[in-house]
Amino acid sequence: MPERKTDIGPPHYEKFLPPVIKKNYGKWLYHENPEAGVLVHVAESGDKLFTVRAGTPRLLSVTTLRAFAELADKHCGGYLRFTSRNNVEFLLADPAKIKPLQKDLAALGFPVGGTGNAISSIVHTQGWVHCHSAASDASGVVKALMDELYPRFVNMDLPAKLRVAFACCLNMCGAVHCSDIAVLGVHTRAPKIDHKELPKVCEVPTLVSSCPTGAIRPATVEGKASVEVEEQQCMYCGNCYTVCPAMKISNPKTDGISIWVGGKVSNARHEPMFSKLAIPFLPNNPPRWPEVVEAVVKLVNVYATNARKHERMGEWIERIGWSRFFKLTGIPFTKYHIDDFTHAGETFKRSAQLKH
Amino acid sequence: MPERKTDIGPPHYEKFLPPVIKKNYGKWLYHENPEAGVLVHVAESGDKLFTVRAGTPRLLSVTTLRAFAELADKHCGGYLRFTSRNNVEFLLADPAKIKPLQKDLAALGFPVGGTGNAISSIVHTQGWVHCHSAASDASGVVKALMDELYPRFVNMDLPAKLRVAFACCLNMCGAVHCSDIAVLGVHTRAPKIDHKELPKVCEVPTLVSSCPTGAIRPATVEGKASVEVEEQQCMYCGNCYTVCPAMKISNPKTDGISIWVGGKVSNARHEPMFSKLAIPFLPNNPPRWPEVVEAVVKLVNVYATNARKHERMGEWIERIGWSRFFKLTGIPFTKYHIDDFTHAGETFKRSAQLKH
Amino acid sequence: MSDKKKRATPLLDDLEKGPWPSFVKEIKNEARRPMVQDLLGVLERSYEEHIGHWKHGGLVGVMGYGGGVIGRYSDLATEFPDVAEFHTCRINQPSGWFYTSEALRDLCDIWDRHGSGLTNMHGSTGDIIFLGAKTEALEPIFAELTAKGWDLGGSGSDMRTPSCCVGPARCEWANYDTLGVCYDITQGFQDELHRPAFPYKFKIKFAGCPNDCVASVARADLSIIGTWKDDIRVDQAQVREYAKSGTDIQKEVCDLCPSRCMAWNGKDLAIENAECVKCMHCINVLPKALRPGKEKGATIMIGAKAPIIGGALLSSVFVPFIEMEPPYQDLKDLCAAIWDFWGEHGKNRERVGEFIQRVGLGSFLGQIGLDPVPEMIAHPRTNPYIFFEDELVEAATK
Amino acid sequence: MSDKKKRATPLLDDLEKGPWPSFVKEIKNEARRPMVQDLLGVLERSYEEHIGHWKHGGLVGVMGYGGGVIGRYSDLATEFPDVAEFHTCRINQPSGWFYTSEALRDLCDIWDRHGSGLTNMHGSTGDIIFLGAKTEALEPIFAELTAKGWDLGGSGSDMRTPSCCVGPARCEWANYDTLGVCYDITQGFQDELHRPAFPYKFKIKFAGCPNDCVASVARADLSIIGTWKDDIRVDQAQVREYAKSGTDIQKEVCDLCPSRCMAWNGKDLAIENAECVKCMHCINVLPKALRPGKEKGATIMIGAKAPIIGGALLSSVFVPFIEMEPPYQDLKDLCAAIWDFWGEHGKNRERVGEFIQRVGLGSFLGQIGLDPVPEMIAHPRTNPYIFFEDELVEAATK
Ligand code: SRM
Ligand code: SRM
Ligand code: SRM
Ligand code: SRM
Ligand code: SF4
Ligand code: SF4
Ligand code: SF4
Ligand code: SF4
Ligand code: SF4
Ligand code: SF4
Ligand code: SF4
Ligand code: SF4
Repeated sequence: MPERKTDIGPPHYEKFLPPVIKKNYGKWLYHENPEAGVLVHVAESGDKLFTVRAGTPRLLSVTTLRAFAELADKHCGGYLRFTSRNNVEFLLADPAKIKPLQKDLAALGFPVGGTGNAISSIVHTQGWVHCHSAASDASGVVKALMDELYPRFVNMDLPAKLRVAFACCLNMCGAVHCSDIAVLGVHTRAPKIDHKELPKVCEVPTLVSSCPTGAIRPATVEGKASVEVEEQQCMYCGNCYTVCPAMKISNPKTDGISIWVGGKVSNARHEPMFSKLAIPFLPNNPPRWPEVVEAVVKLVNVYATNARKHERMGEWIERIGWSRFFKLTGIPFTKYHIDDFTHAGETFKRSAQLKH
Repeated sequence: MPERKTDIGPPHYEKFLPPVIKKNYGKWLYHENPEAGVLVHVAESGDKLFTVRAGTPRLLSVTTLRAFAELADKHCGGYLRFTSRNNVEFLLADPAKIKPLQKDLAALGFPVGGTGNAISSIVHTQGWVHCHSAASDASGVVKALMDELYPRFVNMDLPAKLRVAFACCLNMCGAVHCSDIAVLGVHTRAPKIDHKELPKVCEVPTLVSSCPTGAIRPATVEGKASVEVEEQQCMYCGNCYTVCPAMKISNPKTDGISIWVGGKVSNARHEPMFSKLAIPFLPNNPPRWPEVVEAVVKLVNVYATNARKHERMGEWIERIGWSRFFKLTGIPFTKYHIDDFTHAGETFKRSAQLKH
Repeated sequence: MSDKKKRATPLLDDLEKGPWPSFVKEIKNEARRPMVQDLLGVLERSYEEHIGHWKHGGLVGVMGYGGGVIGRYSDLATEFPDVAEFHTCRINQPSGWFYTSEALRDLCDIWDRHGSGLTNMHGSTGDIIFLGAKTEALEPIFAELTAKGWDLGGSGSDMRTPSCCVGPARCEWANYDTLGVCYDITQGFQDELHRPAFPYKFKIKFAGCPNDCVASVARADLSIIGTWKDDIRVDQAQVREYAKSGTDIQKEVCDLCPSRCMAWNGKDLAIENAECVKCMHCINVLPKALRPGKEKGATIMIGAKAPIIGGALLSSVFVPFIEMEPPYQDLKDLCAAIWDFWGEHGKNRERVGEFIQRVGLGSFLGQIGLDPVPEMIAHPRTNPYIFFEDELVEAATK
Repeated sequence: MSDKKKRATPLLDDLEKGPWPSFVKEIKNEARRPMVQDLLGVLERSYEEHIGHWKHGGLVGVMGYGGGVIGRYSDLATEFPDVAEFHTCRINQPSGWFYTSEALRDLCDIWDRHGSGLTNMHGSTGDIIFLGAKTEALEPIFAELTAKGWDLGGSGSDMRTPSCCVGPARCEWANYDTLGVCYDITQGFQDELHRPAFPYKFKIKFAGCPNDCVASVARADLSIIGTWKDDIRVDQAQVREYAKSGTDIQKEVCDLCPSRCMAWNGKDLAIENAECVKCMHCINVLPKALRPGKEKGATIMIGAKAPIIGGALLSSVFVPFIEMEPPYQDLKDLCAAIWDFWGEHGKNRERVGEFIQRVGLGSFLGQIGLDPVPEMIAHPRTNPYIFFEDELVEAATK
């Protein structure tokens, strides 16, 4: 075993940059997107960098990573990167290598696309593969969705970029809270308290203060210091479980999925926006989650046919108004859509400007 | 003394409507505003109603009311009304009477105007004339302001309507919270508690719950149930005084006036908006409040020279942005302008869309 | 009393100067009265000291009423005995603030005989304000008022005096009879107006169109704002007239339309009415050419109030569109339903707008018996803190 | 172990079908390992039962570090002993997620020897995720990683692994060296990264321009977003090219400009740069014709986070414009100042964005030593609840 080093940080990125990037670093002039999944960046020097982007399931085996490494060696001197949405990008100096690379990727089963006005890979989280708070699986829902949304990945036929994200609980790893379409696992029942376990593994004060709605109160159960939950006040966020494993929040019958729309993070045109509730609850129906897939595909299609060019989902909805949105999508509007948390009043319509 | 009647409600308005209105009630076609203070309403029947509007101090003596009655008899069959901004309106059937009426009003000292893109009368409150919570006088500040803004009342040379309102304390009678320019009396010191009086005249629980910031706590003073105020938490709203006279909030040295801008209530173009803080504090300087008058006149002039046609104060500021507003007006931006109450976070700039 | 006459008021006197009509002159108009002399004295003192000299004291009023009178007492009673008591009477104004000279004189005569002779025309809620009466004068004033057909307005935790814009009496844009319904509601709820039984005050204001000339969206717990459903009526010839006489239709009208649903080709003004949000702007700029549609009614909004305690509120959409025809039964039933639920569960001094935020608009609607519709919100919730109910989950999972 | 091989996973198998690459195939790629066999078993069980089977247990990690490893344990350990421990290692990715095939193979070799062979490329904070290690494997993994020049990333209440967009490496719109500063900050704050000492996690993300390709405004406590001060560089000839080849400059560019500061006359595109809010839209649509200006830098925003507890937050403007040149001292000083104040007064599990709202942005700025500027707010306060300080009042009244 080599001698122990610490605090060395990551390797310097320069070691991993292809020569064409090293040479033109910070001196790029413009780019083009000739076909889905292919980007051409032209430098002030006239040099060109050709990027081929392929979708991945993000959960990758070393077997596949080695296959990527081989493709990189074969087509672009071993240089590749991953994107902030977990796609893989091969960085080519020679345009002649684009087609062969595309063929090899197709053979391996990795679709080229995700650029321009497309649906790129779904940013997602761990789910049943690795997390304890998950109200649903992540990889499975994403796979089921992308199998149907596949044409939107390998084409660029949408009005604008459409970002889909998935998180398996309200912690929202993956920040689904600002996505064009967000798919969010939700618990819908108050936590079950394990009064035996609790005193051993949890601090009551921390636990009590972890509840956004103050639903948790200290209580003595069978002589032991524990807590009780005012179920009326619980909205199932699971934060108590995050800080205390004895507050089991998952429930196979009542956990499910909610759908949110209209968020964005870029500053282009419209300021960044949060996603808003579209569908409060759909069932967990593995392995294919048909209800969720159907709902998302419907949303994508209604958007694709109605939005104007360059209009993100949220910009489109803002223009037509929410009542029109619910009509067009056929989603029923319910009391669940009306905010009742801290800043609820800020979401009420405080003007007579209405379409009748 | 006549026998006692109750619950009869107000007289029926029809008794007070001139014939031309009775005849064309609900059948008006359009209106014109040929000169400041004069409105012509044309009915589908072709009939015309001529309105002459004059400004008043709102605080009116019966002597003056009788003078108005006389003018009404002399020029328009005794028919007149008051507006929602406390102007008086004479309702003429005969346009020939307009000039003579204007002359008589001028003689009496009541300016004709307030219509169209003008500054109409200042909606205001009681102040030192009649209220206990007043941090400033109302009528005096309004008189001092209107003496200077007079040309804006008798002309129609502004980009749009400009509504000015005054309230003498945070209760905001007169709803200054949605005015183009709002002048608001403010207390700036915590209430002085009269521990002798308090137990007699106030209920401690009501008093404690009256405080928006929870600065008031029950306390026993000299054996009597009273309260104490955590001065750090007090922002001088005076609500405790409203519910309990023993919490004296007024202070001759430190009471003063704040200025707010950009509110509106109409739905025209932009949805209704609250007024926002422009100047946190100006001194009480009777009888003419020169600092307040100067500040308001400056705001009006900067708006008048910079806003586009039909743009209300708040719409103009929204277009140019707040940093430009503070530059143009020369008002210093301070930490006091940054919200720190319940929904403060909603007022932060959560986008990189900035002018540099 | 003679010494009073002599009291100098240099600070106030300065406010007699200047082009704007002077409230000081108005006060002095009635200065023959000792009470008004003392008012001038107290006020001058306030101008000297930068502080008010009024205090609230025990409840005062007229027999059988809980509202309509605001008790005021001077804290300098020994020095100014004639304003020791200086109460306000709120008198319910006629709809639209219309008067005849005769009616005005009746009011003046009564106030001459029993009070300071000073008024506010009008108070911000809309009442006629008689400013400065002694306690003993209240009953006589009330008797003489009612004899002449007048009654007191609201104060305290009651339905406050409703008010309305001039509407159909003089405005071509009125989408319903603001004066009529204002009178009808006022008469229909006399008990709620005179005998405070609510958690806090409840104000109703009627505006005939979205211009909202009574500022109802900012100042009323219930804001009734006229609007229409169908197409804006356009007289293209008149539009061209406006264009000829200098109105830049594109810039001044089309570009300022919040829903950008208008197009001007130099000849005709096209409106995509389905997108129109009834803001009134185009109609305001082209009154001779454009008119609201013919399917008229109102939007009912709820909850406006001043800042204290939780911060100011504007009313929010409650009923997107309602027809406003006599006897206005739907509106009356709605008021009753609101007052029942709020009356029972509202805290002391909790306005209905604050109450709705506390219990949640969703459950409030349920209690009132209204269905939630997207028009009520600017946008759906962004936070995932949803109180799921079993029905929803079971329906989806079975 | 042979019996494991035989365990059927019909539900998961269904997810091997379809055009999108399958995570199940990926898992099965490593199924020669007992650990991965058990993972398939546990996961299939979750698919049958609709519930996860992982629990958090005691802290695990490598010597001297508080972060970088997430402990996971199966609640079906007896049935699936090989995933009784199934921890995650977070490995600090290289700036911009650039690799060579060689570097990638190094990582694979290490993970092959010591873990499940399953990874996430990448985790949503940006780390390389090694998914599924036993406790005893952690030290060897760490030793081999560091030997090859790699180190762990953050977890827990520490500075989380910073990440950045591809920036100047491949993007013409980068207004500063996102990769450079990301590396520099990561190296400069190794202690803050590896040894949790904050009230809660603190994330930093670097985006080269307002397109924000790392979603920093939504996902980072400190969001550094590139921007510029001077005029957008315009190549009018290229604009005309776009127009020729079918781009509707008026509709697609001018009309969508949030500040409406562009005018197109069919020949030239005029920009009122003083009004431009640097949103990037026009540049995005016309990349060959338009470029950001030359006075480059960044806007620093603060406070983004997920919903729990008070609701999600987007970052808000903290420093409207700052130059971003090595050694980035201003930025480092700012981080230190924030960590000091928040570190001392922040509650346990209180993110800096929540902290700022609790103490008030005004006073937070005072503590950090920044002056308040209007750029930090959407609009000034609307509520009159001002905490006046004596200086202000005295200055005005004397
Ligand atoms: C590679 C990547 C950065 C990285 O370091 O990995 C990247 C690269 C580019 N982005 Fe991005 N963006 C990347 C994630 C993002 C994100 C973050 C995210 O999705 O989580 C955003 C914010 C999305 C949002 O607002 O919700 C993002 C918003 C944009 C935008 C603004 C789009 C809009 O109109 O709102 C542009 C401009 C455009 O597309 O016209 C843009 C433009 C670009 C350009 C054209 C920049 C350039 O000149 O090279 C690059 C190719 C875009 C493309 O895919 O067509 N990029 N871009 C990321 C690729 C993700 C992927 O694999 O699909
Ligand atoms: C008489 C009065 C109603 C009443 O029952 O008393 C009234 C009457 C008219 N208003 Fe008003 N408004 C009256 C108070 C208001 C208010 C309430 C207030 O100021 O407290 C508003 C809301 C102001 C705000 O948004 O803050 C108001 C917002 C409007 C608007 C919208 C202006 C805008 O662009 O935002 C119009 C349309 C216009 O002026 O083009 C309008 C238009 C009109 C018209 C032209 C309607 C008509 O066709 O007759 C009337 C003459 C307007 C004028 O003065 O030039 N009226 N108007 C009120 C006169 C007050 C005064 O003495 O000055
Ligand atoms: C007379 C009047 C001001 C004026 O000069 O016009 C007035 C005067 C008082 N108001 Fe008001 N309010 C008056 C219209 C308003 C308005 C405007 C409106 O009604 O359109 C508002 C803001 C809208 C609203 O209701 O929120 C208003 C919001 C308040 C508040 C704060 C209520 C709240 O929920 O925040 C208080 C405090 C209270 O009720 O204890 C208040 C309390 C008071 C009291 C009774 C002070 C007190 O606590 O005893 C004042 C008596 C003054 C006096 O000495 O006569 N007044 N008050 C207005 C009533 C005249 C009338 O009946 O026509
Ligand atoms: C692995 C990862 C999801 C993924 O599959 O990519 C992840 C996984 C977990 N996150 Fe996360 N978070 C991950 C990125 C995020 C993000 C997105 C980001 O960083 O851009 C967020 C939203 C942004 C933010 O920070 O607010 C996020 C918000 C949370 C929260 C809520 C924090 C909050 O203030 O609201 C928690 C709860 C907590 O910290 O206790 C959390 C907690 C967790 C825990 C540690 C669950 C727990 O309480 O122990 C998860 C461990 C899962 C597992 O079994 O391995 N995770 N987490 C991401 C980290 C990988 C990496 O290092 O690259
Ligand atoms: S979103 Fe929730 S369940 Fe999913 S990985 Fe994050 S913490 Fe775990
Ligand atoms: S799930 Fe959330 S709301 Fe319910 S008790 Fe736990 S912390 Fe409180
Ligand atoms: S604003 Fe305040 S001081 Fe003025 S009248 Fe109303 S309650 Fe009295
Ligand atoms: S003035 Fe307002 S903040 Fe201060 S103690 Fe009284 S109620 Fe509380
Ligand atoms: S609110 Fe509308 S209807 Fe009423 S007066 Fe104003 S413009 Fe006319
Ligand atoms: S009323 Fe307003 S929204 Fe409707 S067309 Fe006219 S300007 Fe546009
Ligand atoms: S954020 Fe800007 S600079 Fe960075 S990759 Fe995206 S577009 Fe390029
Ligand atoms: S960057 Fe955005 S704001 Fe600036 S000119 Fe272009 S589109 Fe307009």
